[in-house]
This record gives sequence, C-alpha cells and structure tokens, in this order.
Amino acid sequence: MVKIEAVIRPEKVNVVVEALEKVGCGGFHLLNVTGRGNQKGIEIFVGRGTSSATRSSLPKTLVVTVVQDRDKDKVIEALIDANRTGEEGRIGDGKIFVSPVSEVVRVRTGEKDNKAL
Amino acid sequence: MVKIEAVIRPEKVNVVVEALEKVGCGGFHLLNVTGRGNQKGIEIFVGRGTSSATRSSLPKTLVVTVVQDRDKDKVIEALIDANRTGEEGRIGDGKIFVSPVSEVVRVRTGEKDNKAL
Amino acid sequence: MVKIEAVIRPEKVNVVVEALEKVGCGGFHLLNVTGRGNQKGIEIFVGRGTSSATRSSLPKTLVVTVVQDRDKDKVIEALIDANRTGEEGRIGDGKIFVSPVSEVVRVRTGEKDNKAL
Amino acid sequence: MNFDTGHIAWMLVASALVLFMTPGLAFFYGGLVRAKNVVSTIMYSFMSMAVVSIVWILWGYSLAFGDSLIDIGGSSLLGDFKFFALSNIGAGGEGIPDLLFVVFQMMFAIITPALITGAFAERFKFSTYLVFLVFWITLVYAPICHWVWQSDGWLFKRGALDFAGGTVVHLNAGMAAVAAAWLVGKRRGETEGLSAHNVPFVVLGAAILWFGWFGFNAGSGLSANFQAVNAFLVTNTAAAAAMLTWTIVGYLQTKKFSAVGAATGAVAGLVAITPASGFVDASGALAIGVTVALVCYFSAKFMENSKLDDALVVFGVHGVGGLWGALMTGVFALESVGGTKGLIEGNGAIMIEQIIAVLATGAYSLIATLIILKILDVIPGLGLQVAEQTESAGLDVSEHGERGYVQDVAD
Amino acid sequence: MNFDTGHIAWMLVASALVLFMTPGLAFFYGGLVRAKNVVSTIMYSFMSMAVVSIVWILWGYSLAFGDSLIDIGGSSLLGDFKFFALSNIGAGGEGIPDLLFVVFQMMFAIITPALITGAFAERFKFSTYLVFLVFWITLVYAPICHWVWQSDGWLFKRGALDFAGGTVVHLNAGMAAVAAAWLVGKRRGETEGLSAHNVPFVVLGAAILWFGWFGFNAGSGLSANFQAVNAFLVTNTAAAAAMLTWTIVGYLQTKKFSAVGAATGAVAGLVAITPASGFVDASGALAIGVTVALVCYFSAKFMENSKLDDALVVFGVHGVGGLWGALMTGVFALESVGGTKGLIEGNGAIMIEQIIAVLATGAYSLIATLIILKILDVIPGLGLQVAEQTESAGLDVSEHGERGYVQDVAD
Amino acid sequence: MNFDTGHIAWMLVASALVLFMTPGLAFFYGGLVRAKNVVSTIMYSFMSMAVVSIVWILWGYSLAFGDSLIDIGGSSLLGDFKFFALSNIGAGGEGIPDLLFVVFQMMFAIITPALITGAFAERFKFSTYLVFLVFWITLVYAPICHWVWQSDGWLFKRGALDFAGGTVVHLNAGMAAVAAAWLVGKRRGETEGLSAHNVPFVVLGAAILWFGWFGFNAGSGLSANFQAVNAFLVTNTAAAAAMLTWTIVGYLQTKKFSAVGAATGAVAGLVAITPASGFVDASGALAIGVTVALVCYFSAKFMENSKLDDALVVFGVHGVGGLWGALMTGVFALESVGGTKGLIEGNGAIMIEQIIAVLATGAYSLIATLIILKILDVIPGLGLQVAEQTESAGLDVSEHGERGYVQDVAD
Ligand SMILES: Nc1ncnc2c1ncn2[C@@H]1O[C@H](COP(=O)(O)OP(=O)(O)O)[C@@H](O)[C@H]1O
Ligand SMILES: Nc1ncnc2c1ncn2[C@@H]1O[C@H](COP(=O)(O)OP(=O)(O)O)[C@@H](O)[C@H]1O
Ligand SMILES: Nc1ncnc2c1ncn2[C@@H]1O[C@H](COP(=O)(O)OP(=O)(O)O)[C@@H](O)[C@H]1O
Repeated sequence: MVKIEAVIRPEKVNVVVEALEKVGCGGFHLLNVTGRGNQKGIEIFVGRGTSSATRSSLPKTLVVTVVQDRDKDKVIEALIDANRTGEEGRIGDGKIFVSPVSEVVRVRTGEKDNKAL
Repeated sequence: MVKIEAVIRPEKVNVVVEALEKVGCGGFHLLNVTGRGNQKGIEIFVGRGTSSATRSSLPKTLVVTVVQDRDKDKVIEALIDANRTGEEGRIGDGKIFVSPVSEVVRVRTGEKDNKAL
Repeated sequence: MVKIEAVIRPEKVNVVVEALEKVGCGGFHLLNVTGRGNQKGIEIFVGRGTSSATRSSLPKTLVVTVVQDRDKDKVIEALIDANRTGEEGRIGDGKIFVSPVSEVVRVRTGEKDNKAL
Repeated sequence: MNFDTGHIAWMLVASALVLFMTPGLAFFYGGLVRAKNVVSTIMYSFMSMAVVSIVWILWGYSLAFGDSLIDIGGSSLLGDFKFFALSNIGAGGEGIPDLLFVVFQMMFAIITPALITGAFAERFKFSTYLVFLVFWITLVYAPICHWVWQSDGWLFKRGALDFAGGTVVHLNAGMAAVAAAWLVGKRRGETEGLSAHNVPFVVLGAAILWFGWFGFNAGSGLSANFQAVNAFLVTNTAAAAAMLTWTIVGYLQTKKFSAVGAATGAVAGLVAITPASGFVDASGALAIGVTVALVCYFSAKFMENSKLDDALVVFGVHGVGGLWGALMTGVFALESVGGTKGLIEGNGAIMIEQIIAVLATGAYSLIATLIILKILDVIPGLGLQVAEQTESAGLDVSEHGERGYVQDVAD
Repeated sequence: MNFDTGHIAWMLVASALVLFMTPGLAFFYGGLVRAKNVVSTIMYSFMSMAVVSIVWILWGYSLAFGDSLIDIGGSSLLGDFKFFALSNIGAGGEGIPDLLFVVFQMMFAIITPALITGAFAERFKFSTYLVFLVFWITLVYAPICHWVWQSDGWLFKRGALDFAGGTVVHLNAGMAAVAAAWLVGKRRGETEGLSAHNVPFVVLGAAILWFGWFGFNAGSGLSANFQAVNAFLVTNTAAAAAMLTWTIVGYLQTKKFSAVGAATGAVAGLVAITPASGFVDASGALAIGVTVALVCYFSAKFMENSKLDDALVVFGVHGVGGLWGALMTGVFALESVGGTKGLIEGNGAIMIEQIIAVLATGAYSLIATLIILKILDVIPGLGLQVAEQTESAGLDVSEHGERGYVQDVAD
Repeated sequence: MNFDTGHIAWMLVASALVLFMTPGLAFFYGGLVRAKNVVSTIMYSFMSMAVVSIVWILWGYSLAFGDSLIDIGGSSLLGDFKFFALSNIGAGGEGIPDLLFVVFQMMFAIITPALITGAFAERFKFSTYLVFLVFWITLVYAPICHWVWQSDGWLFKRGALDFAGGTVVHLNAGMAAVAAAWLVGKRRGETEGLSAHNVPFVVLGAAILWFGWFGFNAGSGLSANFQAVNAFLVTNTAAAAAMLTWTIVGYLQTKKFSAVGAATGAVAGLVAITPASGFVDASGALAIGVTVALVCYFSAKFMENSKLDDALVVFGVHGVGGLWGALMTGVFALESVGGTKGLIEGNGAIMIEQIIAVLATGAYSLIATLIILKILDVIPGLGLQVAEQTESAGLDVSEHGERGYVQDVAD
C-alpha cells in the first residue's frame, strides 16, 4: 500500500474530492498547510496599509490518501488532471509525493491492510 | 522505527492521549484534518437556514507517533481500544496507518534513532 | 528521495525557513500541530481565572520537506542549527523524522522524482 | 429656533445608532461569506461610511431635500442645489436643528448602498464600487428619497406611507441588488453548499442591526414622544415575531434551529416594520412580523435555485421584505397611531398609494441601477467582476492585500 | 399625560441599551464554551429576544404589573390580565408614556432567562428550551417581578429594596441555574481542564454588558435626573472595583492575570450593584465591588469541585452576587441617595426585609424552576439533555446544523 | 440646581458611549497584533476601565478639576484635594449635575492611557502596567487636563482651544507612546513583515470607536444643543474624509485597498477633529480630515523604518494627528461656531496659543512619562519588558495564562 500526498491549491479542494471519488478512492483526509516552492509567497500588507511584504508562505491544502499499490497510478493521474491549470500548468499547481505504507487497520472492525482501505 | 498515524474522532483526543501515555508512548503530535471514508459528511445549513447540504468532509483528528518497532503492536492495540465505539464499532471510528521511518534525531541533544524516541 | 519532518517551536518558523532556503531547499510546507514529548504542556486557566490546568499538548509547527537523498544530511544539520536553543539545547527543541519517499510528481509539468524537487 | 433638548438628545443618539448599523451590517454580511472574502465584504459596507458621508453633505442632501429642481404639475422629482455643501442651512430648526435632520438622514443614505453589496459579494471590483457609490447615491437614492420624504415629492404628495424607509431604503436596495447580481454575473467556481464562515459574526451583526434599528425607526419621527415609543415597541415586536417564525418554519422543514436563519428572520422583521413603524400598533407588528418571515423564508428558499447569484439574498430579504412591509403598512395603519387609516380600518385607497409607491420606487431603482452598472462595466479601467484568479484566490488577498485571519505559526 | 422629552429620550436609549445586553451575554457565554458549542450557546441567549418579547407583550407584563389577581391580606402575589395583549395601556403616563415602561421592563425579562442558560450550556435540548422560556417567564419571572416591583406586591409593600433587579433578575437567574444544572445533569465526557475557546469574545461580551448596564441601572429610576447620574456612577465604580479585585486576587493565587477572570469580576460587580444602584453612593459602591469580587471568586473556585455542573458558573456569579448585592443594599443604603436608611445609618430593620426578599425569591425560583423542568423532562418528545452522540459531536452541528467557524480550505 | 432633562439624557448617553470606546480600542489594537498576544493587548485597554475608574473618583478628578494647588501668577498648574473621594460634590450643578461631569471626564481619563498601550504592545509587563496606570493618571493626565480644561488652568487662561481633547488625550498619549516605546525597547525576534492577525476585529474596533466618538466630541459641550449637533457632524465628516483619503493614497501607492488602512484613516480623522469639533464647521472638517490623513499616512510610513518600535503606530496616529488637529483648530476656527476666530478669519494670535499648548503638553507628557517609566524600570520586582521566553511564547500564555483562541480538537 502507498500513501499519496498532494499539495494543492485550496480553491481546488472540491474538484479534487470529486476526482478522487470518481476514480474510486473513497477514503482520504485533508489538511491546511502553508508552503513554498517555485511560487514564493503572497503580498500582504504590513503596517497600516502603508506597505506590503511578501509573506513567506502560501496557503495550500494537503490531500492524503492511502491506496492499494495497483490504484496508485490512476489516483496520481486523477490528481494531476484535477490540479493542472490550463494546458501548460501554472506555477503553484502543486506536487505529489508517494511513500510506502506497511500496515493499515480499520479501527471499527480490526480489518487489516488492503481490506481496510 | 515506524510512524503510526491514526485518524480519530476529535472528541476522543483526551482518551487517546491517556491511552498512549499508559502504554508508554510519551511522544506524539496531533493535527486537525477533515476526512471522508465510509462515513460521508455532516449536514450543514447553506443559505439562510432554508436548506442543508452534506458537506464533503468531517472534522477528524490525526494522531501521529513515531515508535520503536517493538512497540508498534501495543500502540496499535491501545489506539483500537481507545477509539472503537461500543462492542461493534461504528462507522467513522477511524483508521490506522503504519509506515517506515529511517531516521530520528532529537534536536536538543543530537541523539539518534531509538535513543531519540 | 526522503521526507524530512521536523517538529519545531512555532516561534522558530522564520528562522527555520531562512535556514532551509540558505541550504538550497526551496520546497517545503508547514503545519500547525500540537504535541507532547519530554516537554509536557502549558498551564492555561480553566474556570474564571480561579485555577489553571496543564493542558495536554503544546502548539508546535511541523516542517515537511522532501529532498534528494544526497541533501538529507545538510538539511538535517540546518534544522538542528536553527532549532537548538543555546549551547545545551532546551527541552522542547523538537525532533526530526526521516522516511522514504518512492515517487514525486510535479503537477504542472508532470516531471518526476528528483527533477520534480 | 425653538429647540427641545429632549428631542435633540434623542436624535443625536438615534443618528449614532443608525450609523452603527453599517458596521453591524458589515459583520452580518462578513460572517456569511467564505473566509477568504471576509475583509472584502466588510469593506464594502465600511467604505460606504466614508464615501456617502462626503457625497451627502456636498450634494446628496440637497438633491434629496432641496426645493424642486424638476417639477411636474406641482409634484417634484428631484431637489435642487439650494443646500449644496450645506449652504442655506443655518442654526435654525423646529424642535431639533435642521442640521440634525441632515445628519440623521445621512446615516440612512450610508446604509442603503451597503445593503446592496450582499448581492455582488465575493466578486465585485472594489475600485468600481467606490465610483458606483457616488453615482448610486446621486442618481438613485437621492431622487427616491425626494419622492417619498420631501414635502414636495410626488409620492409624498399622493399620500404614500413610509415612516422610516421601507421603499426608500429596503425595496430600493433590494431591487438594486437584483440589477447588480444580474449584471455582475455569478460567482465562478462551485458556490453550492457554501455556508457561513463565522456564525458568531452573523449574530453579532444582526444584534447590532437590531440595536441600531431602534434609532432608525423610533428616530424617524424626529422627536422623543409617544410615537417614538410606539415605533420602538413595534420594531422590537416585529423583529421578535419574524425571528421566531423563521426559526420554527426552518425547524419544521429541516429539524434544525439555524442561527443564521434566526438572524435573517430578525432582519426580515425589522425590514418589514420599517415603513409601518409610525403607523401600526403592536398587534399590527405581530402580524407583519409573522407574515414577512413566511414570505421571505420561501423567497430565500426559492432564490437558492434561481439563476441570479444574489449571494447574500438581498432581494429575498430586503426587496421582498421592503415590499411586504410597504403593503402591510397600508393594511394595518391605525388612525390612532399615525393619523392615517389603513385597510383594516376601511381605507382601501391607501393601498393604491402603497402599490404605486412600491412599483415606482422598485422600477426606478432597478432600471437606474442597471444603467449605472452597465456604464461602469464598459468604462475602460473599471468593469464589474474581478478577474477569475482574483476571485478564486479570494478578494481579501487580491484586492485588499490582507487576510482576514492570520495564525501565528505555520503561516 | 405630562411627558418630559428628556426622560423619554433617556428611557428610549436605556431600553435599547438593555436589549443590547442580551447579545452581549451571548458573546460572553459563547466565548467561554468549547468551539463546537458556540452557536448553541449564542442561540440560547439570542432566542430569548424573540420568545420573551412576544410573551411579555401578550401576558407577561400583565402578570407582572397588572392589578392583583391573587391577594393575601392586601398584598399581591400575581398580576391579573388587565394588560393582556397591551390592552388598557393608552398613550398616557407620568413623565414617560406607560408604554415605555412596558418596553423597558421587557428588556429585563429578556435577559433574565438568558442568564440561566450558562448553567446548562453545551447540553440542553433546544426545542425544550423554547418551551421552557415561555413557562419560566410566566410562572417564575412574572410573579417575582410582581412581588418586588409592583406597588401591590408583597415584598414591595414590606419595603424590600431592589432598585434594578438584584433579586428579580440575578438571584432569580442564579437559583434557577442551580435547579437547571441539577436536573439536566452533568455534561458527558471529560469537562475538567476546559478553557474558554475565544477570549476576545468573552471580553467583547463583558464590555457590551457593562455598556448596556448603564441603561439597566441608571434607567431604573425612569428619569434623566440626579438619581440616574448617581446610579450610573456607582454602576461603573462597582464594576471597576470588582474587576480589579478579582484580577488581583487571581494574580495572588495563580501569578497570572486572567482576562476571563477580569471580565467575570466586572460582571460580578455589576450584578451586586444592581439592587443598590438607586440607594448607595460611590463609597458604598466601592465596598460592594470589592467584597462581591471576593465572595464570588471563592464561590466560583468552590463550585469548580462541586458535583453540580453549572457550566458557566451562573450560580457563583449571579446567584451569589445577586444575594450579596441585595444584602449590601440594606447595609449601605443612604437616605440622602434613595430616601431609605441602611444598616450603616442605623436602620437594622431594612436588613430583615432584604433577607426575607432574598429567601423568598431565591426559594421560589429554585422550587418553581425545578418543577417546570421536571415536567418538561417527562413530557414525551421534550426532555432536557440531548443524546450522548449529539453532545459529543457538539450541539452546533447536531441541533443547529451549523458550525461556528468554517475555514475555506481543507474543510 | 437648574437641571435640564434633555442635557442630562444626552450626557448620560455620551458618557456611556465614551466608556464603550475603550473596549473598542481593545479590539482595534487586539486585531492588529499577533494572535499570541491578543489577550494581552485587549487586557491593557480593558484593565484601564478598572484602574482608572477608581483612581479618578479617589483623587484624579480632584487633581484635574480641583481649585488651584500650585499657582503661578494666577494660573494654576494642578488641582487640589478639594474633591478627594468626591467630597464637596453635592447634587448641584448647572444644566447637568456636577457629578455627571465627573463621570463624563472619567471616561476620557480611562481611554487616554489605553491609547498608549499600542506603543509597547506584545512586550510590556502587565504587573508594571497596573502601577504605571496609577502614576500616569496622577502625574501626567491630571495635570495636563487641569492646564487645558480647568478654568484656572494656565493654558485655558491663555485661551488655547481644545474642545474635546486633541492635546489632553491624543497628543498626550502620542508623546507618552514615544517615551514608552523608547524605554521599553524593541520587541525581540523578527517584527518585520507582521500583519494584523484579525482584520475583522480591527474594523469592529474602529467602528465602535467611531460610534463612541460621537459621545466624545458632541458631548464635550455638556449640552444637547446646536453646538453638539455641529460637533457630531464635523466628527463624522472628518472621519469619513480621512478614511477615504487614506484608502485612496494607500491605493495609489500599493494598488490595494487596505481595510486596516481605512480603519486607521478613520481613527486619524477622529483624532484630528477632536480639538476642533466645537469650533469648526463641516468645510473645516473636510479640510482637517483630508490633511490629517496625508500627514499621518506618511508619518506611519516613515515610522515603519524608525528605530523606535512603536508597535501600533500610536505616535504616528495619535501624536501626529493630535498635533495636527490642535494646529488646524487654530486655523479653521469660526466665530459663528465656537465664538473664537481662527487664522482663516484673520486671528493669527490664536495660532501662538495653539503652538504653546502643543509644545507644553507634548513636552510635559514626554518627559514625565519617561521619568515614571525609568523609575518603574529600576524598582525591583517591576521592570518594563517581559523576559525573552515570555515574549517569544506570547504574552497571552505567559502573563495571562490564556490563549486567545482554542480549537476543540487537536489542541
Ligand atoms: N520539496 C518539497 N517538499 C515539500 N513540499 C513541497 C516541496 N516542493 C513544493 N512543495 C509544496 O508544493 C507547493 C507547490 O510547489 P511549487 O514548486 O510552487 O509548484 P510548481 O512546481 O508547480 O512550481 C508548494 O507551495 C509547497 O507547499
Ligand atoms: N484510504 C484512506 N486514506 C486516508 N485517510 C482515510 C482513508 N480511509 C479513511 N480515512 C480517514 O479515516 C476516517 C474514518 O474512515 P471511515 O471509513 O469513515 O471509518 P470506518 O472504516 O470505521 O467506516 C475518514 O474520515 C478519513 O479521514
Ligand atoms: N515519538 C514522537 N512521535 C511524534 N512526535 C514526537 C515524538 N516525540 C516528540 N514528538 C514531538 O516533538 C516535540 C518535541 O519533543 P520533546 O520530547 O519535548 O523534545 P526534547 O526531545 O527536546 O525534550 C513534542 O512536543 C512532540 O510534538
């Protein structure tokens, strides 16, 4: 099993959730994070509206879903589809990280691993 | 070492924290997330109290603790005990994910790995 | 590639961000968490300013960055430098966790793995 | 110059109370939108205090309450420039200084365009809004105010009843809201399933509105007398009745007691009692409160599925509520309260006047607002709706360079 | 009909100020609970504005201030239906219209049951609460109000002093809170170690209460005169003295300056000065403020370990504070201020009356509230405490279908 | 004893309004700081209500408005103890009871030191602050108040104009802020790039300030008369003009419409009109509003790069704004409004008096505040700045044992 984590634009949350469900991935969780990558920060006023500073980080949303190995690629594809802006993509469209998961347990039933997903 | 992540009901935080401490796991952190699984969402009003919609996600809490391999099973057991509702469990009782951790460092002392836990 | 997660003091965020950038790590995200380790909790009033309780958890910030394997050590060093308080360090200076990442995708371009970092 | 210190004391307070309603509205609306637009939504209302205060003393008051500039058969359509920049307003007055009337009326002019902003919240360009405020007060608010409240005004002369602004303020804002929602266009992205981002702010706003509304209605007789007391009581009664009705109807339909619903119900009751507050007694207020809640509740529900993206249901609450209030004023007016008989006392004629007033002010507001916005839309550098990216990132960051809430830590 | 516009002006404002206290209370209480119950807690107070406004004008006022319905040896226990639906209240009055007295008193009736809600916050069923409001105003508030403030009332006739509601409002609410906390039962789950979820809201609420309390106390003489000025001053003085005392005692005990403590201290001072505000001078106010803070501080501390889950310490602040205020009114009353001598001027007899008033109102409130709640508990479909799941998920979502705060993003 | 109920009614309300400004300020300042210091910042203002209320009635009022204690050639420098603990203040008065003047003036004394706290926010030790309040009111506020407003006061005798407190309140607070920011030292850690943590609170605070300022200025004539009406109008006009100017200048410089900027602009306008509000008409108010916004905007911008860590720009807004207002009062005073001619009516002499008043009050405030703080700094157990760890963890947790906002869940 793998954990797929995607850093996305907050305004894309609904689209992404729909995309995940369409591709059959019904379990996930979402977090608010702030991040920095090629896209640096946003201009926010400091002082009394007299000058602005580029804040270090941008509000982003992290989508986390643990899936079976065989579903990995279609989920990644769905995430790319849902998040790429326009044909070319825009800076800040996000990143996807995949990492191994060794065990999953469903608390309710005690089911394990693939059965628990 | 492994990282154990559990998605739990927010109202269970205190119980879980106690359970973790009882089982000797003194280090962990908690995050607010929202999630979806078999339990879909909550009904929340939209408009002016004139109609409601099932919001996509439920508030959940994510408990994260990194433990030595040999502690893994007793921590998972403690988490199941603390989170299962009633005999049968209820939808939404949560899920536990385990993944490998290759290195741990305690910033204060520079101690590494098992010593740092 | 590896994921480096550091639990730090919230007031250190700016210092840490600078340290990461200095060491060439331009991509990361930050989360608010609360945690417990050797440092237990903070005293907060309950009731009407008539008595206080040690709340279970402390506000902490989690810094997450995925880097190439060869950058791992210098990033960890930078994090230790930025977070250790004084010569000796103080309880609560934080912890660093390293775990494997098997795949990275840049949504914008579809670039993969090291290229996507 | 025959001043009464009691009247002056009350009208000073009433003016302050009405001014305070505008930030109240800012919080009512601000709580209802998404967090990324809270600053923007608050600023729409808040800036009206700056812009309209200036426009009003320069020419707004004069156009509204000056002598007749445009006259048709003895009935006036617009005031002249006699009071331009407060010229010709001395230290005189009857009961209260004339200048206090200028001040009190200014507060009404401030809140009316602020009410409209709920319709185009989360997407209207702020620079255009500033220009809009100037034109709208000049070309829509001042004329309608003149028609209804100036002694030469054609609706006033016909005998239409509007004690504190059912047509001038609420129906006017509600119809302008329709024009605005229509021309500005829908919010982009998914807007279904949105809920208030800060319910306490919604209640805070509604509470400040309720509090300030005592000045609005009980001040509209310009005196600290029995009529003011009655207006105070009926205002409270209608608000309470409408709030209770809305909450219960909502409960019957959804099995939940919505706080946003309760707050909206209270506002609907306050809207509807506004024109009536100098003419009806408490039983009339009860009837108006209960009925307006029903009417507005189902309007709001109906509007949810409408093509018009009236984001904060301004038409549903202020348009429909103002209309209903204006008509019910005709129904429940009592001679013993305001000197005019209503339908229930057998005076059917008054209903005609109320209907004419509603139609005239509603139609004028809709059309004039459409024209103003259309022109602002095509002027280069202005335009109505912000760019898509601006909208999706939230107007707070893009237009105001601010975020409503900033946490200390991972931020 | 001999009206004074100055009195009318002041009493209109005072009425508005007292009405504004109820949303103030909503924020004071709302900030103290957990975030998942903020809407619910605010709604308890807010809905009182809707329900009690209606009950009051229909029959509440009449039961409280009507002629004697139940009479024992010339002393009255309850008003009759003379003023049912405001009948027999014309446009007359002395100084101010009688109708303004109805309005002013209505605002007191609104806030009193709202005060109780702090005791059962985070768990009381909202539908039952709506029914409770109606019965409580009718069967508890109106009678006690009649005893103390109607010229026929038996406590009034005995000469008990209560200028603005130490017994009628605060002790009454405090004892009803005991009844409610007891019958409703404890909050489930862990409730130790809970702290206020929004301290700014707590201070905002306290500030609005302080502001509105000027209307409460300085309005209770129904005139803009010297007594009102004195009441205003002593109100401010007692609030300040109690706030300072609470903060310092808290600091001595904990080495921290709690803002929640400061706000609570201010409210305790306001509570205690309420019955005294027409009878004592500033030095009496200082004494009352300092002592009530001490008494309530240690009550609140003591209540923490009590078995009674009086969630927001209503008994500790309003019950104990109201009791203390009523007694201290007897101690510090000055003939030069309110026409009655207190203990310090040698009038020991007044203390007897104050004690009788406290015992009678406190006992009646406790018992009658217990009975009402017991009955509501057993009526099918009602019941007091929400289901366990409802409670653990938070009342906002379960009872009101709303969340207090919604973030835009991962939500 | 020749009371006017209308005057009393108005002054009761005006006093309540001015009191309400202090929590308004608490929210204005509280919204501007980082979330970890919101409770601390609010408490600075809020506690002034407790401490100063007591100091004022004990000896503050007497020092400010007593007969001359220190007299130089018939001009007085300080009041005596005639009114200690309100002795010698009976039930008399002209128009309003003397006691009401005590109350009204008390509210000014409460807000003035609260204004200073913006300068040392996020780092000043709370226990020291409580002591500072007592000394500052006694040694700085009361004397300056005596000079300017007591009929014996040396600046009053010279004829300096300050209707509602441009020098006494704002310049005074602004100069004390310089002293405080200087002696307390900078906030540790990075303070660049900080932005307001809660913009809605900033606007709420500004709105409450605006609302309350009507009492501040229009109450300063102690009567419900034409002058009060004019003061009300010019107050609103200057606030509006300054808010609009600030917003537009900000937009021209940054292409964004800052809500914090708009709120600050409004406050700057209110500050500057304060001394002038009894002497100028609406056109003067427009001029004052526009110019003060420009002056303060660039002061605030300039201060950003200054070495002085005046955290919330108290000097930039209240110091500079108070100074500007005092001078412009001399320029725009009209005989027809307040009985004194200004520069534009050819009276150059008044400018000399205004300059003397500004220099004298500003210098005294700066020096006396420096001395007080220096002494508090060296007293063992007191000291000005909190320890580094306290500061970095946030004053809320360390000094007040509270967190502003607590989420339910992972907390
Ligand atoms: N190496 C990384 N580790 C963790 N998070 C990252 C990393 N790189 C980028 N991110 C997150 O992804 C977001 C988008 O990255 P960015 O580089 O701006 O996108 P793009 O690659 O499209 O230019 C960032 O705001 C940050 O939150
Ligand atoms: N595959 C998954 N990946 C990430 N989070 C998940 C996944 N499945 C479930 N979750 C999280 O766990 C929570 C509980 O899951 P749910 O399926 O409702 O529980 P149950 O298995 O008891 O029915 C969800 O709300 C979601 O936050
Ligand atoms: N085993 C762990 N798993 C997850 N998080 C941990 C673990 N141990 C510590 N932490 C996090 O790191 C923070 C700092 O840990 P702590 O033990 O207090 O530091 P120190 O090692 O310097 O004493 C804690 O508050 C907690 O959030």
